[in-house]
This record gives sequence, C-alpha cells and structure tokens, in this order.
Amino acid sequence: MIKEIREPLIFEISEAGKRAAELPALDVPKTKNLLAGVALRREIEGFPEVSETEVTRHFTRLSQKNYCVDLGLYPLGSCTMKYNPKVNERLSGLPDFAVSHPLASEELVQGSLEVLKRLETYLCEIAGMDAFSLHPAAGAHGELTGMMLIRAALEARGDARKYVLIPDSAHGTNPSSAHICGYSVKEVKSNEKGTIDIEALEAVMTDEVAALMVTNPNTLGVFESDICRVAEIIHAKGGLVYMDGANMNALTGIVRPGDMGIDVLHINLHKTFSTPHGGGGPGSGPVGVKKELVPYLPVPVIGEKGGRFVLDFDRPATIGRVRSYFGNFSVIVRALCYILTLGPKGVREIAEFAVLNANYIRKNLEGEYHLKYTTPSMHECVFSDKIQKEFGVTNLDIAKRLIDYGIHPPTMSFPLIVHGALMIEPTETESRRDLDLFIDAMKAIAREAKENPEILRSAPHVAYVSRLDEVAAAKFPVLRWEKKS
Amino acid sequence: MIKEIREPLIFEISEAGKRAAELPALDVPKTKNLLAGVALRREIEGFPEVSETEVTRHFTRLSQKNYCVDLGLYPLGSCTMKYNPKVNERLSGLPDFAVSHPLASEELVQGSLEVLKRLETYLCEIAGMDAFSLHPAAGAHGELTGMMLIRAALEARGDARKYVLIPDSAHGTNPSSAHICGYSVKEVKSNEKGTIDIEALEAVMTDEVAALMVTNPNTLGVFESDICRVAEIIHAKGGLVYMDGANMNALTGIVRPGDMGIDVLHINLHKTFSTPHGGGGPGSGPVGVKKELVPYLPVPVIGEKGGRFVLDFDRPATIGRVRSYFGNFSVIVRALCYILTLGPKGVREIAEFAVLNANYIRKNLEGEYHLKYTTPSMHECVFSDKIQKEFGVTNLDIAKRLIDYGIHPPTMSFPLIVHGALMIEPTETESRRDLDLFIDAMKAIAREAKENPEILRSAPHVAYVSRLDEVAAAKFPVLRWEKKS
Amino acid sequence: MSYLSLSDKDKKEMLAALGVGSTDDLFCCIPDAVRLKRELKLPAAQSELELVRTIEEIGRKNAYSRHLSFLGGGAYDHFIPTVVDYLSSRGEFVSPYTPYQPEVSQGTLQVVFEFQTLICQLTGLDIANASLYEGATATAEAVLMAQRITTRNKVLLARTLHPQYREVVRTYIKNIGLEAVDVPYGPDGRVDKDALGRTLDESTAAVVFQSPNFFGVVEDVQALSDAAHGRKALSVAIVAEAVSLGLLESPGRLGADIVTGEGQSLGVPVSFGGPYLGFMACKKEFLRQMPGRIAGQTMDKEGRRGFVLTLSTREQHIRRERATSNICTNQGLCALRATIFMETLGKQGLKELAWQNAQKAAYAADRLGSVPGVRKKFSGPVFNEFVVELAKPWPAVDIGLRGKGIIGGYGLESAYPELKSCALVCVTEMKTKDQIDRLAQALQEVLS
Amino acid sequence: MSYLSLSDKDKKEMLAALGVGSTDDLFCCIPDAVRLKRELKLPAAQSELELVRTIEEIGRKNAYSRHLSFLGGGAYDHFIPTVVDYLSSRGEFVSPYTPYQPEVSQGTLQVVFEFQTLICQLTGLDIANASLYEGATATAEAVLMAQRITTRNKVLLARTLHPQYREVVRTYIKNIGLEAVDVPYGPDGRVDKDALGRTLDESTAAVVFQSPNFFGVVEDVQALSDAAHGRKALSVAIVAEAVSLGLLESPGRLGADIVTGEGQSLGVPVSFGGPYLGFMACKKEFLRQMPGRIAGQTMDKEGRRGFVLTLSTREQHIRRERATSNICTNQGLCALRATIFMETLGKQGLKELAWQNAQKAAYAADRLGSVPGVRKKFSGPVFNEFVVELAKPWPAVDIGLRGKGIIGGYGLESAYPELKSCALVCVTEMKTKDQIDRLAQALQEVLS
Ligand SMILES: Cc1ncc(COP(=O)(O)O)c(C=O)c1O
Ligand SMILES: Cc1ncc(COP(=O)(O)O)c(C=O)c1O
Repeated sequence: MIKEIREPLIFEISEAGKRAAELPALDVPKTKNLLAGVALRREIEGFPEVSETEVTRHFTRLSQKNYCVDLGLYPLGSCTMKYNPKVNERLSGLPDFAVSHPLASEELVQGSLEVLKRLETYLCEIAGMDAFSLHPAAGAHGELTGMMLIRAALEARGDARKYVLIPDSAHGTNPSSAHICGYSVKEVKSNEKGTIDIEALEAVMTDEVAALMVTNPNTLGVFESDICRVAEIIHAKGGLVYMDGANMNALTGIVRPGDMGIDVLHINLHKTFSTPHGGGGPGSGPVGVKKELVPYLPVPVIGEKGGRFVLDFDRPATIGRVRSYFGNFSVIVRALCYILTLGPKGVREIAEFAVLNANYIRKNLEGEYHLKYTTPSMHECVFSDKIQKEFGVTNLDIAKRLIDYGIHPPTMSFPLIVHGALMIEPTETESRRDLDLFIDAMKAIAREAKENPEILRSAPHVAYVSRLDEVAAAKFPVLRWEKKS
Repeated sequence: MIKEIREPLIFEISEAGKRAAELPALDVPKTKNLLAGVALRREIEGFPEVSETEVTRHFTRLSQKNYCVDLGLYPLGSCTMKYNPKVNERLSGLPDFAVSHPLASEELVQGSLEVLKRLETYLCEIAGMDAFSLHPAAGAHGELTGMMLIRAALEARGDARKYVLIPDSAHGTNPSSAHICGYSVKEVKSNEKGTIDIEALEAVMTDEVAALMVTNPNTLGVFESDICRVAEIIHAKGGLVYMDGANMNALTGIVRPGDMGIDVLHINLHKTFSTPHGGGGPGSGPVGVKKELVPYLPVPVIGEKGGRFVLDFDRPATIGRVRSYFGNFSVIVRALCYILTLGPKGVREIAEFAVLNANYIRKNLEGEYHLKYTTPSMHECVFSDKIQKEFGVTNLDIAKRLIDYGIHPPTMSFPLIVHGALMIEPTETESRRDLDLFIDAMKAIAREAKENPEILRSAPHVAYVSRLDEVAAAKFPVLRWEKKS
Repeated sequence: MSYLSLSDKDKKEMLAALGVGSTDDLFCCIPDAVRLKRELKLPAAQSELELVRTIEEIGRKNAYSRHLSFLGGGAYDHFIPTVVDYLSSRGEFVSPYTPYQPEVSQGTLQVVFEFQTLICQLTGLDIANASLYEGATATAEAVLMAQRITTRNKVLLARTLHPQYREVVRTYIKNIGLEAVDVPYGPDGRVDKDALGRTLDESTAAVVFQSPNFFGVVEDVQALSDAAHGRKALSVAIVAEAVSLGLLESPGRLGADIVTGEGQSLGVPVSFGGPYLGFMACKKEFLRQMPGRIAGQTMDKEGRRGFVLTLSTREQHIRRERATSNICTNQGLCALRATIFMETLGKQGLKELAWQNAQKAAYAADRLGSVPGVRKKFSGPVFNEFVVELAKPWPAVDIGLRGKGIIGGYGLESAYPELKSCALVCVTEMKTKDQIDRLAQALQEVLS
Repeated sequence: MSYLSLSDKDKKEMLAALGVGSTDDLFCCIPDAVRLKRELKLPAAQSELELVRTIEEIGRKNAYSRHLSFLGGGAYDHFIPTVVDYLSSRGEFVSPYTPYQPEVSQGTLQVVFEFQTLICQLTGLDIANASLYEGATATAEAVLMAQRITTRNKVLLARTLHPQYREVVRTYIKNIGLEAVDVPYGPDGRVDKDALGRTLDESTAAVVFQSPNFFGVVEDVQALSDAAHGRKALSVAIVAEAVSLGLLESPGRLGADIVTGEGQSLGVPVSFGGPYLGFMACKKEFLRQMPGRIAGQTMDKEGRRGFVLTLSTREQHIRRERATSNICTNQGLCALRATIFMETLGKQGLKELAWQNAQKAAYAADRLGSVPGVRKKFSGPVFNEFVVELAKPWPAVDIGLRGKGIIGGYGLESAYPELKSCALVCVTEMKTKDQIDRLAQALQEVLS
C-alpha cells in the first residue's frame, strides 16, 4: 500500500497572489489612460500563480517522467535518435547569436549569415547538390518547399503537370506535402525486395507525372539499388526526382544523392546532423537542389558580395517566402558544430557505424522476429510481429513490454506495407553494451510471448502510468484543463 | 518478473580505446626527451575509457537516483534545505568571475573583491557584528577559525585558558573544532526546557574557561531565551561567547546575535543564504566578530583604499591563513545575489515563514509523535519515536517509510539528548501543499506503526535499493572498485 | 572528435559476427558506379576546444550585439527568467522525440496539455494545438483551415499584417486555387473598414488581420470580426506579439474564430529568427479541421490520469494526402519554454509585463515625438511598437544612429513603399528610460 | 523578489491554525530587549533582471578577464568539457545534501565511490576519501593525521611547498604542540636533500613536500620518501596540479604514504580561488586515521549492490572531540565535477592533457629563455610552470606587460624574498603557440 505522488497540473496547485518572477519597477513616467478606447482584459482567467520553488519542482518531476536519448537506446525507426552533443547546445545559445535580430541590416549580423552560408556549403558537398536552402523548419516543410520548387520548374518549362508518384512504403508527409502543392498522388507498388518495382514504375510514369518522391534508403531501411534506373525513367518522361532524405544517416560520405539522379531533396538536421528532437521539435529540413531549380529557391538567398554576406531578394523566379526570416537558426548552429567536429572521416563514420549497428541487431534478432524483406539492411531494419501474432501478441504489446526492460520501443506506425511493423534504428552513437541490452530484451520478450503472453498484453508494468486508453481520448476529447465549477 | 537496469560503475563499462574528449593537436614544436630523468607512468591503471554518450547517460541515470530539493520537501533538521534560486547558479559562474585568478594583483580583480566586501558588509548588518571573514569553507571550518580567534584574543589578554563549555545538545563539530584549537571540552547539561541550565552553567564557568559555544536557536529548535544572562555569566569570568549560527534561518531580521552578547559566530551560507548543498558541499562558513577580535582575523582581509579594494596582509596579530586564497568565492556570489534579491523585508521574511512553517508542522503532528520538549519551536521541531517504540518501530523505520511516501526523512543523528530523534526543518520556501503532503505522510506512518509495523521495518519499498546493510559496509570495507583478477 | 561508442574490439567482433571484413562490405547494395570514391571536402575535424574558439569567433562578427537596438517587427527582446533556460535544457526534455509512446512520455505530454490550456486562456478560445512552426506558416495554416471550413476560395489579408506573413500565405496558396486580396489601412494605422466592407463578399473564406498589427497599432478586433461574420466569413486574428495578450482583451472574446500567430515573445530568444513557436487556437466546432498535434487527457488501466496524442486521424501519418496539414515535427521545445515562461510569470506577472511594455512604448512615443523632425505616423493606439516619420530619409538617419551605437528601428519603405522615411520603433520592458532618452538625444543630433 | 511559496490565504489560515495573530507572535520567546526594532539596512530588493544587471556590472570590473594571463601557482586554467558543466548543474546533483539516507542518495554515493577509485588510481594508493576543503587545509589535515599515526611532534615542510599551504599548516598546528620546520631548496629548485637529512630525526612525524612543487619543478619523490622512511617518518606528497598525475609516476608507487592536495585542475573553474577540491589518499593501514567522509560498497536486503557513507566512527558526529577531523560539509559538487572530468577525458585523454601541458611549458621555457634579460632560474625538470629571473625588477616588468594586455606570471619576491625579480610562469594546454610567442615578444620589448 504505497501512496505514489502523482504530478498535478500546474493549475491545480495555483494559489491567488503567488508569483515566481518579478520585474523592475517601471522607470518611466506613467501614462494615464494608456491605450484609451482599446478593450483591455481584467485578468487572464485561469492563468496559474505559483512560486519558483513550485515551477522548478513541477518541471523537474515532469522531466523525470520522460524516456530520452540521454537515458538510453531510443531505436525509433526513421527518426535517427542519435546522441546530441552537449557542446552544441551551449554554442547554439551564445549571446552573440541569441540576441541577433532577423530584421537587422546585413552588416550587423555577418556572423549569423556566415553560419548559414557555411552549413549550406557543407550540405552541398555532403549531398552532392548545387545549392541548399535552410529555410524549412522541419522535414515535412522541406518536402513542401521542394515540391513547390519542382512545380515552379515545370511551370517554367510550360506545364506543372498533375501527378506525383509515391511508393507505398513512403512516410505520410510525402503524399500530404504533394497534395498541398496541388498534386494528386499515385502510389507505386514495391516489389518483393521492398524496393520500387521498375515495371510498375514504367507503367505509371507518363508525361502527366511531375515527379517521383522517393526515400532512399527507403522506410524499410533498404537501399533502392535501381535508383539510377528509376531516375532515368522519370527524367526520360520529363519528370523530376525528389528524395526524402530522412534516412541520410545511412549514406553520409558513402554516396551522394546528387550523384544518383536526384534533382531535389530535403535533409533532417534533427536526424542526420544530431540536433536534438526536443520532444517534438524544433527541427530543420534544409532543401538541396540541382542547378535547374536554383532560380526558384525561397527568398532570401544568402549571397556573397565582396567578401561580405548579403541577403539576396532579387530572385524574379523565386517561389517566394516559405517562412518568416531565415530558418531555425539555433538548430542550424548545432548542425554546423556537428560537421565541424566530425570532419570528413567522422561524417563518413556516421553511415558506416549506423549501418553496422543496425545489421548487428538484425543479425541477432533474425529468427526470433519475422523479417518480411530479407534484402540487406542499411541503417535500420523492419521486423514484424508475425511470429508473435500466433500467441495473440501484437507489435504494440511487444513495444509496451520493452518499456518494462527500460528501453524505448521501435517505430510501429509505418511502413504500412509491413503489418505489425517493428522498425528499429539504433544509430551510430550507441555502445555495444546498449545494443546488447536491447537485443537481450527483445529475445526475452520473444520468449515471454510464447510462455507468458499475458505479461506482454498487460505491459507496461513499471511505468508512471500503465497502458493508456487512446480510444477514449479520441472519443471524448479533453484537450485542456478547466476550472471545476 | 521485471529486469531492472542497474547502473554499473563506469569502470565496468570501460573499453580500451574509447574516449569522450579530444584535444587540439599540439601546436608547438615537440620537445624530445621531455622531463628527462623523471619517473613517468606508463598509464593510469584502471582509469576508465568511455564515449560522451556513455558519460552523459551514466550521470543522467545516477542523478535520477537522488532525492533533492528540486523534487520536493527536504525537512533535514539543522540543514536548512531551502530552495536554491536558479539565477544565482547562473550568475555565480559568469565568465568574468569564473576566470578571475586568486594570484592576480588587486587592480585586476576589483569586481571579485567588491563581491567579497559587499557580502561582508551585509552579513555584519544582519548578524550585528563588527567584521566578517569569508575565508572558512564551511560551518565547521568557521567554528575552527572562530575558536582560533578567541584563543588569540585570550592569549593577548595573557591566558589562552583550558576549557570550552558546550551544551549537551550541540552538534558534533563544536567539540571537535574546540579540540583542534587545543581546548578540552566541558559539557553543559540542558534543563527540562531544553535550554542551558543557568545554575549548571554558573557551576562550571571558571576563569579556566575560554569560551562557551552556544547554538541559538539550539539544535532542539528552541531559542535560548536566557542568552543575555548566559553571556553575562561567561563575560563576568573573562570568557567569550561563540555562537554556532547554523540556525540563523530563525533569526534574520528579527534579532541579531551581536545584540545579545555574542562575541564570535559563524553563519552557513549553504543554509541561511540559500546556496546549494551540492550533495555535501561546497559550503561557506563566514565568521563574524566583535571589535576586540578584529585584529586576529585571518589574512588577507579585504580593505578599501581610495575607493579601490585592497588585500590587507599587514595584520601583525592575525591568526594567519586558514585556507588558500579567499574563500569559496562562487558560493559567496550566490549568497550575495540572494541578499540583493530579498532586500530588508525579504530577509526578515526568511525567519518569519521558516518559523511559521515549522510550527505548522509541529502543531499538526503533536500527539501523533512524542515531543520531549514542549518549549516553543522556532525554525524546526524535534519529535521522537517514543510513542512508536511501543510497537517496535524506531525513528529509522519511520524515516525509511517516509521514502515510500516520496519525501526525504528528517535528521536523526542528533541532538543526542533526544533519543530516537526526528528533527524536522521545513524552511520558508515550502508551499502549503508540500507541508501538508509531509504531514499526511507522517500521520499515515503513525497509523501504520500501530496497525502494520512490519511495513515500516521493511521500508523503503519503492527506492532503487531497499534498506542497505551499513554494518557490513563498516565491518568489511570496500572503498574502491578493483579490477577482477 | 567522433561521437561513436564502439571500441576497436567491438567493431572487429561485430563485423565478424556479420561475416564481413569491413564496413565497406555493408554497402554492397549501393551501385559501385555512384559510390563516392573520395573523401568529402569538409574542414578537418575539430576538438571541442577548437570548435568553441571557431564558433565564438564567428559570433563576434555579429556587430549587432554591441548596439542598443529598438528592433521588433515580429521578433521581440523580452526578459527570460533563468528557470526557463535551466529547466528547458534538461536532457529529459531536450533529447526525446514526439511522444509516440505515452507511457514513457508523460512529462512531454503533460507539458503540451498545459501549453494548450494556457494558449486557450490567453486567446479566449476553446481549443489549441501543440504548436506550429512559427507565425507566418501558422497564418498560412489558418488560411488553409478557413478554406476547408468555409469551402470558399478568397481570403482578405490586412496590409497591416506582417509583410513576411502575407508573403508566406501567398506562397502556400498559389497552387491550390485560393486567392488573397490585400485590405488597405487608414490614417490611424488600422484596417480601413470601408475598404474591407467593399472587398468582403460571399466568396470570402476569412478576414485575416494582426493585432497589435505590424505598425504596433491595436486593431478593432470586434469590428473586424463582426464585418467578417456579416458575410459568414471567418475572423482570423493573428498575434505576432504574444505578450500583448497579457493586457489586451482576448481576440476570442472579441469574436475571432481562429487566433494564431507567433509565441516567440514567451521565453524564446530572438536568435536571428528561429526556432520560434507558432500557436493556434480556435472554436470547438473547428476541431476536426485543426492542423498539428493535439494532446488529450485519458486514463490508464488503473484509472489514473494520463495524457496522449489524440485525434490523429486529422494527421498525415493516418490521413496521408487528405490530412489537415503535412506538419509532423513541430516546435516542442519552444512550446516547453513558453509553458515554463507563462507559468513562471503567472497571472500577475504576464499582465504587468504587458503593461510595462505599453507604458515604456507610450513614453518613448512621446519622447521621440517631441524631437524636431520626428512625428508619430499613425493616430491609432499602440502596444509596444510605433511608427515614426522622419524629416530625413531613413537610410541616412539609420546610418547616423548606428554611428552612435544605436539601431533605432526598422525602415518600412521596402515593405511599404508609401511609407517613405518611416521606421518602426519597438520598446519592450528591456529598455530603460536612459536608453530611450539616449535614442531621443541621438535622433535629435542626427536630424538637426 | 521573495522565494516564499505561501499565498496570503495560506499564511492567514496557518497563523489561525496556530492561534496567533501574526508571525511576530511566533517570536515571543525572544526577549523584547534584544529584538531588532528597525528594518535591516540592506539595499532594496531587486528583481531578477536588476540583479543580473547589477552582478554583470560588478563582474565587468574584473579587468583580469580582458588580459592574456600566465598565472598558475595552485590555480590552473584548464579546458573543461561542456558535459562537465551540463551534468554537474543538474538539480539532482546540486540540491541534495550529504547522502545521510543512502536509499535516496545512490546517485551521489556512487559518484563518491567512483571518485575515490579514480583518486586511488591517480595517486597509486589504496584508499581515498570523499574530499576535503582545498589543497592547503588538506595538507594541514595530512599533517595532523601524521601526528596521530606517528605520535611525533615535528613536521618538515619543504620550502618548495606552496607558501599559502605552509601558512595554513602553521595556523592549524600552532595550538596543539606541533612544530613545523622549513626545509630549503637547492639550485635545481628541488628540496635540498642534505639539508633534509640534517633536519630529519626521531621526532619527525612527516616530511611534507609538493611535486610538481611551487616552482613547477618535479621533486624526486622516491628519494624524499626513502629519506623519510629512513627515520620512520611518513612521506606526505602534496599535489597542487592534479593534471600532472596523468604523466608523472604516481607518488604512491614512489613511496609516499599519504598523497593529498588540490583537485581544482580536474574540471573546476579557477573562480578566484574557490570552491576547490581537497583530495586525500593513503595506505590501507592508515584508514582509521583518515579525516573526512568515505563511501563504501554494501548490499541491500535483496542482495543488490548499493553504496553508503561508512566508517563514520572516525567522524565528529559520532566521536565528537576525539574525531579525526571536524570536517562535516565538504566539497561534494566539486568532487562530482572532477569525477565527470576524469571519466570524460579518460585514460588517454588525461595522459595527453598532461603531456601537452609539459610540451607547451617546455616550448615556453625555451622561447622565453632565448629572450635577452630572461633566464630560467632553476635547473630541475618542470611540468607546466617554471621560474624566470629577469634583468629588470619584476614589478616594472609586470606593469610593462600589463600595458600590452598580458599578465606574464606571479612575482615570487613576496613569498621568497631571496628570489628578487623572479616570476612563476604557467603554461597550460589553453595557451596557443601564438600566445606564448606574444609573451616572449612582449618581454623582449619590456626588457630592452
Ligand atoms: C521518412 C520520413 N520522411 C519525412 C519525415 C518528416 O520529417 P519532420 O518530422 O521533420 O517533418 C519523417 C519524420 O519522422 C520521416 O521519418
Ligand atoms: C548545528 C550545526 N553546527 C555546525 C554544522 C557544521 O556545518 P558544516 O557542515 O557546514 O561544516 C552543522 C551542519 O549540519 C550543524 O547542523
């Protein structure tokens, strides 16, 4: 009979008159009838009132209810949950950067502009592209920007076209981004190897197709080895090839998208380049392009004139602005720090050891868990719950049980072509010990699935909360706290 | 059957060749036969080799195995575990302070010297003393320094004397500090009120007694209301009165030791002035003195000459240095920040609400737990396990059970005059809610002691480890990791 | 410096276990023709100490930080309590991802739930999401949302809406048959209501306006909302300076159907424009059309309260091309900062903060207005920014002020050609009276 | 700004519950005669923003940070990896106290256990404690410890031991019948072995020497230990520059019985002299005489490993006046920093760090030695500091260098009157070749 302290909502411990912060007394003569004629509010109803002790305890306690990369392996497939270097956190917040204002004239922010230009240059080299735009705030934003560029280029050629081809294994943002660009999506079936089916592709590729959006390695962690042929097919019919670079972690220094026929791609700095995921952002999704698409890049473009960095707005063909200012700057600083720290050899090692770690896990779990596609894996491997289903155990049960072993579950929501998917991406920053802890846990769970399936179905047992009722949450939405009346 | 991940020792996960930090390549011409003729080591045997990921995870996980003020009430009597303001942490590490060197000449470190001088000045006002030295690194160090000052003053009067009087309720550092000063300790019995027995004091006070070391409020949380009379008695026989200011949190702005006959005292910045306890320091134990003792203060003394701060070494009567350099500087910065933030009213509120909170707890637990001394409480109250003993439950069992309720136990190791003591000091920074959570837990435990004593004796049940075998630890000491051979 | 955690022994053993000789063999499936045969052309690896020196040196090239600046215009210099930095930098908040696994993400999820609640309280609306990228894209999302709700294909954009926000809206809508029409402003610096009346019609999905607007002028939210509703269009209020909500009546109470905008003011550093924090709140009935993540309350098997991401049938990973938005990763850590900031300042603090901003701006407006050659351009009531018109062309004045170490404001001519020699001056609580007076003094010297 | 957490309602209700009208009534037991009848004379309360401005302004009065400095002498400017700052600033490490309750303090206790192990490995001895205040008091504790062990009443202090450490030892022993005798140094800057032989006798409890010593010279630890042991005295080796232990043979292996000193170099900022980190290691047989806290390994009821504070019968809270020391609160958080620092650099890193210090100091010694009017004072081998003798009086040279923004070293005359116009120059890995050359260049100009 142990009474566990549950963390209340801040509103539930609020008490009139408390405060955790004060301001200096106003040092200017008071203006009477300030904002005369404007509707002012009496108070912010329901807004909390607590002390600094309470704020600190509230968020310290809440933080401890999170699993995170700083606590252990986080094999969330497709998300590249690698270690986030602490020095990058510090440098991204340097006062010289933190205070610099996006509306200041160029001469006053040469340092910030140099950060942007340098990262653009390094990304071009790593991805083999001719130019990069750092505006996009995340991967999906990069996709949208990239597809707008494609549309602009095709319009310039005379016809924006109707369709975008997307493999059935793609991430949900791909079709959604294409749609916002005014394109209809045509799905391309994967073959038994889990890669794009060339015949199928040739069949759907017409001169009404604007582009193919391909993820490479794809979301099965499989490299599209026919990628050059694929690009030819698209290009032959006047289409362009967009690459979702979310899985760039498998390729750095090994192969460059620009060298395999890709016209446009986005990269996730919060994946490949180690910027933290922050519980759901901020990320950054730079877009890289080949020459033909450079004229359409979003404004402003960072230019150089006489050794100074300038903001170039004189881009008649630009798609326009895709966000305010210049991108998620402090995220960009982190990525720059990461590349400068690793250097050429280190950047190549990202891919080498991300792939080694993934294959080490695959090797050790093969047999225990079903592997629908036996094609060689790159940086991640996608198992399924097929074997465990026989015992009435689903990938969800396996995932929740993993929590009891102190490890974060893999991705399960996709790829949709693998039912009951367990998409595992360890990344290169993991130690052998942490990989083995995960492998042992997965093996133990496979055993439990046979011998004691109930312990999986009722998992997790050691978390702050047991399995939560997501159906009820959606059926009777409670989306905010409200004062009990 | 849940496999919990135990945190290994860093040495147990070390692997040859790993590293978490690198240095720039040497940029000076290499010197051959460096340190010729000097015995150099081949390697640091057993030293760990891990990656930054592993270092971060190791210490993040370890940190979560600590209870702390940032997580909740920490009613450790006599330790004043109040909230540690975050802004003070930040300011204490400002680069201008962090890099300033203790051997730099005065003109180059005027800022650091101003910090010291300001805190000395404010502490003089708060304690009612004529001068302060910030050298002592902690309370015990302050006691030692203070007793050395007393000895020096008495020697100057012609006789250092033999004895120091210390009440039986005193903290262990008092007799120990007196001893290192070459004094023998005579214990003074407390009366039924828990305060110094005037007759007993008069009986032991002779012209062989150098000083009385008194803690006020004493370790029972009781104010020595005869303090003036006590001081008279000591002074009448040519002795001096030393006050252990560990409990200053009960007095700030209400009464000043200097106004009640105290000649020397120390204050714990890591208690009264909110500097963090750091898992056992660093602290700071400034010593305050009356005029007569000023000549003996440790060197250097911070002086002022022509609006500049200077280091005064020209102190012929000084007891000398008590430590290198000038004290625990960054701790001193924090205390200064705290006083500047609170101001006169705020400093008084420390005592007002520390005492209110302690009495609120006392009021709510009276009856449930035995209170040996019913004298009014100041900032803390000392219960005992007398009632629970009947059920075979000790203060240790109560303490360990409190852990199951998510709250840190009170102090139990002293005062020695209360057997099975539970010394409770909430401090002024606690919320009503946290006080009530503690009170409810203590009441529930009192109930459990009657109805289910075993659950107390086997407590804690929810901690990372259950009750640890301290006897075995002392009997078969294992004080370091060693490579399994 | 590398961040790998494998020893050479580990690598050897793992490669052996896979039966390959080197990591190279792991990439066999990549056509040799396209493989990179050379080392990447990147600067040599740097140790931490070198990196720190490199980046600090780049930072010092920002002369900006050595000036006294009165820039605002969508990015505001506000006080950030240290607890915000400390708590938001804890690894447990920084290093997890979107809370897909609620049982091990209750920290993040409860924070999002509290954030949604705080945004509802500030905006005076029923529901809010977990964040969007930033103010401009949030505005674009609101426009797309209005189109979905009304199935109408025209949106009116007040010219007093942040110019960059308007540009972004146009970028977003140009490919999907939505038309945007600008609505002019009057001499008071507010939306010209007659002009609005003339452009509003049955095809109008929404009237999109900002208050306080780009000129710092507080719009008549009630009137604009009434006008929109008169034609069954939606009233979409944009807030670029969230601190203003501590003092101004909430747009929700004044009729806005959707309130969205920029939350940077709430504890997020200016940081050269990002990362910031788009927020969005709306009326209950539009829930299914809302973009972005939403956290909801539920229970676990023991009946204990817990939080989860919910209503994801709106989202791309379920709905694919028919999703309400393509957004996936949003601005979680910035939303956390805003949550800590709002809870730290609290009811009194945020109100006082807003009040001080208005007071200081009012003082500055008077003070500058008294300088010969300076006149307040618009008559409308302002929050913490205002437009001044100068007797000399702004570029010259700007240079003059910079010579005195001051960045006096943001020249408006590029965005508003008609506002020749006009500048937007922002004054937050961070500016002291002395600094304001310094600006006035400097202006006087530059203009005389 | 106050840090109270009680609302006015709370206060009223709590006072009522206690049956008192105001907090004043809670202090009835304090004689009215002595109570303070006025408000304290302290500066008015400041908000966080004002405090930050006040303290930053005080900080800017440290001209030191705008100079290139070669100061060492017991406080060393070393690189500190960011992980050290981040991890050691976590509230769970900063805000608990001494781990009196092991079940809720396993984090702190395991750190202490690892710290003790690392110190043993560095010093080459059997056991270590959880930390002492700093180097000087640690030296004094070692002296008292030696007296307890040997029951002898004389200690020999090498004059090459940090002058402040010697002063503190004398302060500590003056009241307890212990005598301290200084042992001179020779032209090599090391302890004069003949002089030592002459002063060593049957009443000598310990020979206390520092290596690398205050002149940066590495002492012959083996020879000094042998000499001490020859008279059954203890060999007490002091280490003020802990980084040197990455390269130099451990004093334990060279015969030292007690190794103690200053751990600041291991990840603790220079911070104007504190807080620092005294450490102490010794041979097993002296365990019961060791001062300070010690963590030990044990098991819980389920047989799981755990750690506790142990052997506390040595300590003041049990032993009272017969304790081995009066120390209670020590330097826990600094020991944590040192632990993270040592584990981050690791076996290779610490060795390379030490090696680079020696290399750079060697280069600097040559470079400065080649400047006319500068000569290396001592012939003994140095680690990262060395003494130069100048053709002009140091104060003049010092002023000259400062005029060029350089703090060239620490003038020795005040501590060593015989070392006129001599200065101690320290060169750590933080100094670049350019900076060393700048110093040489500047010296040349100042001396010519
Ligand atoms: C394959 C893939 N594409 C695109 C995205 C979208 O990226 P973001 O979440 O940064 O918008 C993701 C995100 O997880 C992804 O895994
Ligand atoms: C009453 C009392 N006196 C003295 C001390 C010693 O202070 P420090 O631990 O700072 O040396 C303490 C420490 O808890 C104490 O409670």
